[in-house]
Amino acid sequence: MNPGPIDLASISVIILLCAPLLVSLLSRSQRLLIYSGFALTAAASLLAVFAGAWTVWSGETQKLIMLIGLPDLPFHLRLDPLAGFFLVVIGLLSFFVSVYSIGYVKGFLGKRSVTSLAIFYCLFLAGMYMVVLSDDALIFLISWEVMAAASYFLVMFEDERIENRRAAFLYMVVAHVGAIAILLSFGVLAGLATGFGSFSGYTFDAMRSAHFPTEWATVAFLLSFFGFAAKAGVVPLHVWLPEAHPVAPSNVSALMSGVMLKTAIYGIIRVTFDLIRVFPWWWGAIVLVFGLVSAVMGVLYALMQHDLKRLLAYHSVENIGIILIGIGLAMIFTAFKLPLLAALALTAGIYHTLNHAMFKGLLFMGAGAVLHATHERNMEEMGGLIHLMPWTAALFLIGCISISALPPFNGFVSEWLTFQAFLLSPSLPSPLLKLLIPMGAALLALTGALAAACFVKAFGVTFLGHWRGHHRPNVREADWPMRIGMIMAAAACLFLGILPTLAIGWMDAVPQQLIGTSIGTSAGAFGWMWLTPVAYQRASYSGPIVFFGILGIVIAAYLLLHVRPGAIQRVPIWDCGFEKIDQRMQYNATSFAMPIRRIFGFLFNVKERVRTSQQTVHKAFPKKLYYSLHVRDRFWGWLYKPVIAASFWGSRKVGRLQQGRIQAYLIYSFVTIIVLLVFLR
Amino acid sequence: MNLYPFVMEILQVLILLAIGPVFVGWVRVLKCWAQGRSSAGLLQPYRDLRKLFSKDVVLAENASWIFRFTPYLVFGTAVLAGGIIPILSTDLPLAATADVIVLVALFAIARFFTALAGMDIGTAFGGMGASREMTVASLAEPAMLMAIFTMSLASRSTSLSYMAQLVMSGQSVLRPSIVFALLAFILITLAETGRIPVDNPATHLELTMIHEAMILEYSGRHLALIEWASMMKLFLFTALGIAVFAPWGIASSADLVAVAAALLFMLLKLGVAGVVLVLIETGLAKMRLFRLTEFLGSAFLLATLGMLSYFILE
Amino acid sequence: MNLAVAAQIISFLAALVLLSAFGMLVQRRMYGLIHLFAWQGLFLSISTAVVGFVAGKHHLYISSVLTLSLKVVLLPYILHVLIQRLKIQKEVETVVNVPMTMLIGIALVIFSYHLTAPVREISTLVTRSVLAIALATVMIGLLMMITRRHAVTQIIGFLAMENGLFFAATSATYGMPLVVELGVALDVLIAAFIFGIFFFHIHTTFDSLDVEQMARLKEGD
Amino acid sequence: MMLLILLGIPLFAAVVLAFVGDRKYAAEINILGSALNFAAGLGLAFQVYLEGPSLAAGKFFFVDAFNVYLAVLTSFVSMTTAVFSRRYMRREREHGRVGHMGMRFYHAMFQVFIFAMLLCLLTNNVGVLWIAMELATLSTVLLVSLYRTPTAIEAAWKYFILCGVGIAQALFGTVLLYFAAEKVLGEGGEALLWTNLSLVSDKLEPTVLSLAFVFLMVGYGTKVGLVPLHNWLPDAHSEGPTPISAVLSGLLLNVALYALVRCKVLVDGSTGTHHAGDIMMGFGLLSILVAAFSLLRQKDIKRMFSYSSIEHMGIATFAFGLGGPIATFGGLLHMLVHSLAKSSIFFTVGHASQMHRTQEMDRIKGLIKGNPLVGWGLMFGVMAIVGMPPFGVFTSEFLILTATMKDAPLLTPFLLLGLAVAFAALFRKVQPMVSGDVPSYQKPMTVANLPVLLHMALVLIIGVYMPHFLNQWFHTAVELLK
Repeated sequence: MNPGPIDLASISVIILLCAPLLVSLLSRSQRLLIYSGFALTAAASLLAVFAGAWTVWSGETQKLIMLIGLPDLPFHLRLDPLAGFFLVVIGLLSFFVSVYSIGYVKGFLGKRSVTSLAIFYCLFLAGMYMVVLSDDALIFLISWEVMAAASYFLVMFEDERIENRRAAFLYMVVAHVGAIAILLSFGVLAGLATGFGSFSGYTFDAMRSAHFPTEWATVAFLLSFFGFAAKAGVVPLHVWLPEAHPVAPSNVSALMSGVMLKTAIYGIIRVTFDLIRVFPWWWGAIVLVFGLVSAVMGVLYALMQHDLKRLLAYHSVENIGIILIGIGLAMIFTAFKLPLLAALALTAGIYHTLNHAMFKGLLFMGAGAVLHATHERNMEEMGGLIHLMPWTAALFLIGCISISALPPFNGFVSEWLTFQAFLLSPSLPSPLLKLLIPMGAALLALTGALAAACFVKAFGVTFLGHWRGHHRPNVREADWPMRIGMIMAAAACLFLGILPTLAIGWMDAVPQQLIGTSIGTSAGAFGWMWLTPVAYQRASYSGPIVFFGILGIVIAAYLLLHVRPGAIQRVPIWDCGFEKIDQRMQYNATSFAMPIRRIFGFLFNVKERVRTSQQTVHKAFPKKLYYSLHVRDRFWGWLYKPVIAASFWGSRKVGRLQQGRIQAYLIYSFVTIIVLLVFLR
Repeated sequence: MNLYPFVMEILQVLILLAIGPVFVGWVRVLKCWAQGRSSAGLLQPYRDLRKLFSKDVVLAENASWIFRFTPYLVFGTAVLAGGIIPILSTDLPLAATADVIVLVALFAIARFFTALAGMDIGTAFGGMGASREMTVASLAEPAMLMAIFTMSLASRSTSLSYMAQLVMSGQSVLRPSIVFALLAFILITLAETGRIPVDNPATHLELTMIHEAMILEYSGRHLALIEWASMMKLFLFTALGIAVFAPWGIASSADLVAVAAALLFMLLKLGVAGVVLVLIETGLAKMRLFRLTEFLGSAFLLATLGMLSYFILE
Repeated sequence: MNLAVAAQIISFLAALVLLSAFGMLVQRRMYGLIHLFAWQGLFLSISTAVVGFVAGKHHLYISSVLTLSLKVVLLPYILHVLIQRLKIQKEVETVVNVPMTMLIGIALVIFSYHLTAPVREISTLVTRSVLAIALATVMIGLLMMITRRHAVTQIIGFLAMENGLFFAATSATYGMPLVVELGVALDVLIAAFIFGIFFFHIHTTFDSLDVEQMARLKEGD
Repeated sequence: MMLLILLGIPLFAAVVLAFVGDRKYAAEINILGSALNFAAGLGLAFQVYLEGPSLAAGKFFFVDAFNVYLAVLTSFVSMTTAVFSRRYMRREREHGRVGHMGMRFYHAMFQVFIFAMLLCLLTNNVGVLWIAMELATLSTVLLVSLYRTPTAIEAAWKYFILCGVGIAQALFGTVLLYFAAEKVLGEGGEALLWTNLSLVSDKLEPTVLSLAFVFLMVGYGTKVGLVPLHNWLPDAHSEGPTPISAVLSGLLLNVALYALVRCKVLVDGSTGTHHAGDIMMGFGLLSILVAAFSLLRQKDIKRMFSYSSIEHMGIATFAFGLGGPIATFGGLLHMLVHSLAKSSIFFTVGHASQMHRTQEMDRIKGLIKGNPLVGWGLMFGVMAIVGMPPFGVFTSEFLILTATMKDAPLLTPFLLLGLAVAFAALFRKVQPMVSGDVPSYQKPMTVANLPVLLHMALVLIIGVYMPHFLNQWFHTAVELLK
């Protein structure tokens, strides 16, 4: 038999599962370990990409039943277009990141052993691939938790730092609680699929062929949505995310933010569209609302950060929100039997999934390069890096443009599609939704604009201006493996932005599989140059023309203006006649965000204090001013703190039981007997 | 193939480049009259540009390539937008390149780079300008989108030429939703093009300027390009408003008479628009930055009202 | 003798067992306790023998002898010796709130009577009414362990419970299989040695046998 | 035949060790005995696998799918524990915590304890089951107080008294059972044989049996450590020598639960209602919640893990109470994997506390850097015990939870709460112990790595690939326990 895509995929998983052995053998010679280990993961990722792309292309589904697992419930694998698409998303970024890691991880050489990093990196990738491949509840949860555990250890990598431990612990607890919720929802589905007479109910096939009463289906959906939302970092469950992602090694944070969150998106799509299939419109409304809230809150909190990686982590919350908006709209349209619009919204959602993976991966890799060079995560201490690391700066800029949804890069296309989906909502029968959904569009617009502001800040403060820190480290440009990793990601961003028609035509099979219709034909109706989602009259966008048009005009203008050689003279900046101007007087992250902090202040938990030093000649002219600002995440106080307090309260109360006197214990058993006997009579 | 659309395309771009400065000059002239000053004439902007182009470039020490790239990019986006908005004719080969949303995004990328350039040289002014500009923009965006949304409700499309054609075909006479949308659009235009009461292009007073603060360090041809681009931007927004709300006269058929008529109509409308603009600018005073939330909030409110009234009244 | 007489004898003995149980519940002095315990064992063995005689179960004689030797002779002796060794014969333990304890005990008797009613319905044995007493004895033994704070008294309470159980085993159901009874006896024996050892450990470590001191292990705040 | 050998070896070893238990080679003898024992266990398993259930020594002993795997498990864990205790006890002796008599006593009693448990599992006679259970208690009481510290003695005393009282209740229940049985089966030994009882369970008098079940539940429930009868357990498990803690947590609880389940089957058969199951579910749920919340504020490492044992016994009890093929399957699997994982955790804990000379968790740090095997062993052990895949505990919890979602959905929130709190509590405590840098007072030591590796490997394998014969046994057991 000739090997099909699923065989390739499982081969790559097997490679990743066996890699740890090799790695642990090589732990003597760390350098060799890094090269071989990450080369191996890169190869495996490419294999997975190939398998996934092949599946989506051919649009056919393959199954595989493994020999391991419970004897009555062997592990079922299945590779359908949806799984294939996510396989591509994950594989592509993990390929880029694996290449990048070869350069990045070398930074740890001599400082600490990277063996555990490499091992858990492999397991992490394997877990993610298995999640999308798995086709029964047991293997799904196993791979889900393997993924979580591996990433937990990766977050713990530099475990002597207290904040790493704290973040890792928080992450682990949230992830596990979510996993239990998912488990329970599968319990509902399996129980309804075939009672619990046998183990067969746990396979997804059984669930697909089953028909669920609405109330039970709702229970299942809410449970699974809670679980997946906890993993995806949807507000208000997101608090762990900005703690955990920044402290992990940057290549890992790229993967966690870029693709691990996407597995949760995959889960939501899989459960709702594939397993339950028939659902009321308000499920979609729930998803939509959570998406909107996450998008706005995520970007607003991101604006308040001055730690580069934290900022990016909060932007993951935002983008997950945008993806959920697309999916929510798709669910609403599906519920109202508008398949074409549903296909449009779904395409927008998954296209943004792919795009976000690319540019968020790129951004985290860039942040990693900066961290690697300056050993500094606080933007207030940076500046002017564009002169020292031009490559990184340029690539990071591409990431910034993409994530700020600006043409001609990829972030824009998917947000534009989402807008189109919004604009089509008037065709919904329910008048209330007609009125309310456009508000969502406005919120999305707000999100996009704020994101742009946030990345002007991020790029401007990090790479532009003068160095703000006190002591300036000798910064060196990232080495070639890192650069190549970033270049590939940037190229992907550009390609997906300029030629969306091809990408959408390719990923057509996914809505085809889930909804039954697709927009591929209409979107590509006018050839590869014109993207016309619904109809030519409705709306259209041409990436190539925008890109090459602007480029052409720029070049033309440049050439025209340089026919006459004009001398350029460099001078110090204009200091308004005030000689003592220095780099501490530049705008920094905090001051940049000040107007927005003022305007949206009610959403944050802001502690702002100005203190004048004691020895002042006159209170109007203090010698020194001390300014301190703390912006805390409100949801920590609203959601997490109370839970923690409650559980400790409970444990204090329970502790009373064990109070030491043996007589009391005897009384317990005495009373127990009496009570049971009474209960029995 | 008939060359007509391509001719139109080129004609539009030329008109944009040519009339952009004149329009600004017209506004200044009107303003002088309104304030009882004697004006410098319609063509003063041309002279300014020529002066700037002929000057050498003085660059801050640590200005990076971004600082030098930005003027060309800003100019480029403006020109490209000119090729898309139906100024004279709705039958343009590039019309399908971008619908309204993409157009807004085009202006956004120009703004993005301007803000970066402001931060590049590392003065306090640049950062301040960038910060304020992005804040204003982020507040203007939702209102802008609501206005677009309302219009696209009426004309089931976001593609400019189709919106224009629909309005022209006349089945949409005076509608409450469109009126509200128009009002909202005017407010947003003031914010986007940096006019009073949001920003004052004429001032260089540290604490009030927004756009000027970002480009403070520019000189020579760079400054010229940016100035020109901003003039075109004002023109483009006006043209956009005209195309969406009062497209009557824009040629849709291919004969020179129609085009000539369209040109005439356009000049007429621009004149009126200039008057309106000047009335607003002389009538209002520059706002404090933090009162802009109210200003743009009311724009958002108007747009939303337009949307509601579409569903409720029509 | 005929069944009726036997039944009367057995019931009488049962009453005595119960009485001795109550006696132990409120007895303050060590020796008194041990003697009462021995008496209880004696009644137990007699009733066992009678039952065996009536029902013609000869293995019950063995268990009766077992009881006699273990509960009447051996265990009291061991306890006696221990008390001598540990020099605690003079110790008088305070029993809190005697009337209350008594009331609870009586309540337990009623309760167990009420509880075993259905069993009595279906049983055909002459000794069926004894089950209630047995259960009551067990409960009272437990109650005694709860109310007392002296290690030795707790052990005696424990043994009293065993007595109750044994009583149930022999009388309620003409005796368990012999192997079981032997095993039980063996366990009791081992238990006796173990608590013997324990008394010394406790006494040496805490230099008193008051179990109230042994409250170190708890969930501290 | 195999069966008698299986029972005979520990007795013999006990006798031998009672004399030479303090010699240098005593530990090796101990290991040898347990190893032979395990071999016999395997032989028995093989026999059962080939020929199915069988009786031995008349009808006195019997072996079926349910008890054979527990027997093998018992012999296996006792062997690994013996291997572990070799180094551990030697170290303890160097620290001067135990003397000659202590060692002799320890080794002898260890074997007696194994014998008692195997007897519990393999006997066919419900009365003898009780006796063996009592014997198991008595044989470990003095091991708990081996160190003679005040707390040790206190713990042992509580263990002795509480379990004695509990087990007494169980005897009363047994008496009632016999009382009901003799009506049907006539008097004499026949009437207490499980094989006979299970055949006629539907003829037994329901009222009597439901009465009996209360006492059996309280009695054996005390040994299982179900809340609120659990108070002896944390003390006893935390104060004794670690090998004893390992077998107590890993094996004795299982055996007690085994007894309880056997009785429950009879009661269900007779009453035909689900009352017994409901009671067990109640106890199970209460145990899970109380244990989980108690875990949150532990300071002593062994105490913490004994609370986790309570939690897991609660889960298993809950599963058996829930009934139904999947839940019962899960319960059986859970007993197996929990005892494997928990005992290996105790091995690592023992080494860790010896490396730091304390059981205070706040003073135990940097295990992974200090001793990778102990560190990772503890880490993965804990991940296994809190139900992280791919370890076997996850599989069982998966089955149990999903089944609950089907049959008693209203209880799942409490389960979710309990499991989540337990997870958070354990991780919160373990993470600082394994991570970070090595403290100055940490003494490096050679550790017995075979037991830990063996146990973790088994737990892992069962998680991803359950062997066919095990599956088959579980299914027959499920049929048995219907």
